[in-house]
Amino acid sequence: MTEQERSLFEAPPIAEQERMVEAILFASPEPVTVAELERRMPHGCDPAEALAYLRRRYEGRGVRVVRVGDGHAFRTAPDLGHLMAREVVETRKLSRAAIETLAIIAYHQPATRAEIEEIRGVAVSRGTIDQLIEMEWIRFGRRRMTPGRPVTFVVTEAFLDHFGLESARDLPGLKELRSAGLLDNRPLPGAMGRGPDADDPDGDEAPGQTELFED
Amino acid sequence: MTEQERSLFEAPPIAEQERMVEAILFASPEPVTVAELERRMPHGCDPAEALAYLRRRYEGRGVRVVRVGDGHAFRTAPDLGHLMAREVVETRKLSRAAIETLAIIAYHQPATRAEIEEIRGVAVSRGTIDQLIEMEWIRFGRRRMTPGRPVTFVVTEAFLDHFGLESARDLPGLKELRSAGLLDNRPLPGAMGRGPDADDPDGDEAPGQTELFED
Amino acid sequence: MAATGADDWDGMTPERVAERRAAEALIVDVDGFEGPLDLLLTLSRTQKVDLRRISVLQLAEQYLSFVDRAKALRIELAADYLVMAAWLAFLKSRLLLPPDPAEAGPSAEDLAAHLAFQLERLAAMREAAARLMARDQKGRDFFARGAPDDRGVVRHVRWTASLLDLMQAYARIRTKDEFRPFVMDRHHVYTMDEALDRMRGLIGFAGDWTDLASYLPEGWTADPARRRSATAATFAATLELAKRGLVELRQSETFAPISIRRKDP
Repeated sequence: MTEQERSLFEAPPIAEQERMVEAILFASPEPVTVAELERRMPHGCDPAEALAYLRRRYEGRGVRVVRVGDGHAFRTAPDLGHLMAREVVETRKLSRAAIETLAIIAYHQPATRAEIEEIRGVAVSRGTIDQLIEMEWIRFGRRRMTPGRPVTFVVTEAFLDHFGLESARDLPGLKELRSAGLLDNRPLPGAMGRGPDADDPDGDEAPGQTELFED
Repeated sequence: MTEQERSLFEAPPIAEQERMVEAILFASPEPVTVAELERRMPHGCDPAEALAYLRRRYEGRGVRVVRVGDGHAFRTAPDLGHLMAREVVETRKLSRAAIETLAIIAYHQPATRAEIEEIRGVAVSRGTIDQLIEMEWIRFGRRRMTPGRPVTFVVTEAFLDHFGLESARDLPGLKELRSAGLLDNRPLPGAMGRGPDADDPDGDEAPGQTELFED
Repeated sequence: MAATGADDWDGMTPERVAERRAAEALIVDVDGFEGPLDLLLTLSRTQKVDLRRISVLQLAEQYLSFVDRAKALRIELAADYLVMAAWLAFLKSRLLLPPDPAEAGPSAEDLAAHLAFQLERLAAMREAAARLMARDQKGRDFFARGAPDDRGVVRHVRWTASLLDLMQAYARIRTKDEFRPFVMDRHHVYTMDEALDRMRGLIGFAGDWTDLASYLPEGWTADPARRRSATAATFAATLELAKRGLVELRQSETFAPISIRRKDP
């Protein structure tokens, strides 16, 4: 075996092995056993030793290397647990009724309950509105100055944040939805757009190519 | 105020703050902003400074502190990626059109569909934009204040995170492209300009959604 | 295959065969091109010069001969390829002819420079895209924290929805909406029957030529939508009356005001 060949089969320095263990433990969703480390690391490595170095390095730090069953994992230091007490949220999809109600409010705000019902064609349950208000995605707007002075609903900052919008006006119009394939491409009898920009025939993006030929 | 009371209101030493930041960042798979750190840490802490220490401490280690948009996160060192092969989730294959569209949005953002088409010389297919939105790599930006008020697209923080970028300004070769004029929106000579200069950031006045219901 | 010899080539000469094969080789690639600009960019590579100093004239010729060959092979080229060909033919002729001082608009050189710019920009974006994809990527080259840290966590159910959900929901409702029975907005519509009734009452007085517009009912002239509706209905009613031989119509030229008068029996 030549010098060069030997070096190809030589294990990396222990400091490098320590880095490897560090990265693997960090990225792994489960605690990792020494055997598993050995399988993953280059031939000739000594994961148990690297692990010992790593464990010592993290002593007293904000996170530590701990043994969990047969495996090893990073865990935050117990004395800092109070900082981790964050609200972890289990996300579940909103119901169809809630999404539709929300969409109508976003596109037509301020919208009254009667308007929402007119557009959806069914009654809006009280729970749906309550849920959206509780989520802080909608709030009460001004009362409509029509008989009965109904309350209106508008979307909130939190709503815009969640959907990555700067304003509700940035929601794509019907025409854009259609061109993105999100809306069936059927002819509209007496189409009512949702605003002047939605159905403005000039609002259509001229495909780049045709522009070459204008002069 | 007694000695004990005062110490209760004093910020912990910076080394302790560093541990706190370390624990919080370690535990979070998503980037954490300085504002969020400040909310979680005791009154009087200086998370930005603690973060700077932490960042230095991890230089050259198996995991590093990286900046992603407004947030900070631990990420494994890229040179160790090969050890992590097991964790790799097959990312969906992007088409050439999707990759180019993504690059154009990243480098020209905010970019309208028409601009993307002008640069590529072909229409952007329906699914391409959808796919990029679904992957959460692009989102809607402000509408362009030009005729038709087209929607614009910008890249997201998840995009920056995925490609290990601190901000869109760190895109490779951005400066060179800009100084070579290759990011200019140069209209065909003699044609009507549709430049970003027509953009009036504050003239953002609201046609749109609200009007349908007013009478 | 080789044993059957050249006879199988439908009596074509070997030159024709080679020519056709060469052309086909190029055409096979048509599908691979993403539009005319992409094709032009590929053709420009044969010039092996900086895109800024490219010969647009030469490029135009290459493109046109490519399109000609495609046509000779009866390959259907998408319309935008043909539109580009027409534009390049125009540009080529302008580049070859001495400039006409009387002609307004951008010079042929400006147009050529713009095309060169577009190609350079496309090439630059391609390269940028390649550099972007060559970067270390999360989940492939570097990784986020793998294990969720559950300690001290307060679990909450958060209801959520994506932007796509929202847009699709809206699209769904609007689509349904569009298929509701269509109800006319009567408030702003003046019907022909209404117009006929009104005209019948008034026509008796119109012994002389009178502008049709003066027959519009009160309250229907200010609002443009109402005015349009009333004008259309009144005009239709007038035609009906003319058909019945009750009135005569006159218009001095296209778009001039229309006048009517009673037709005496």
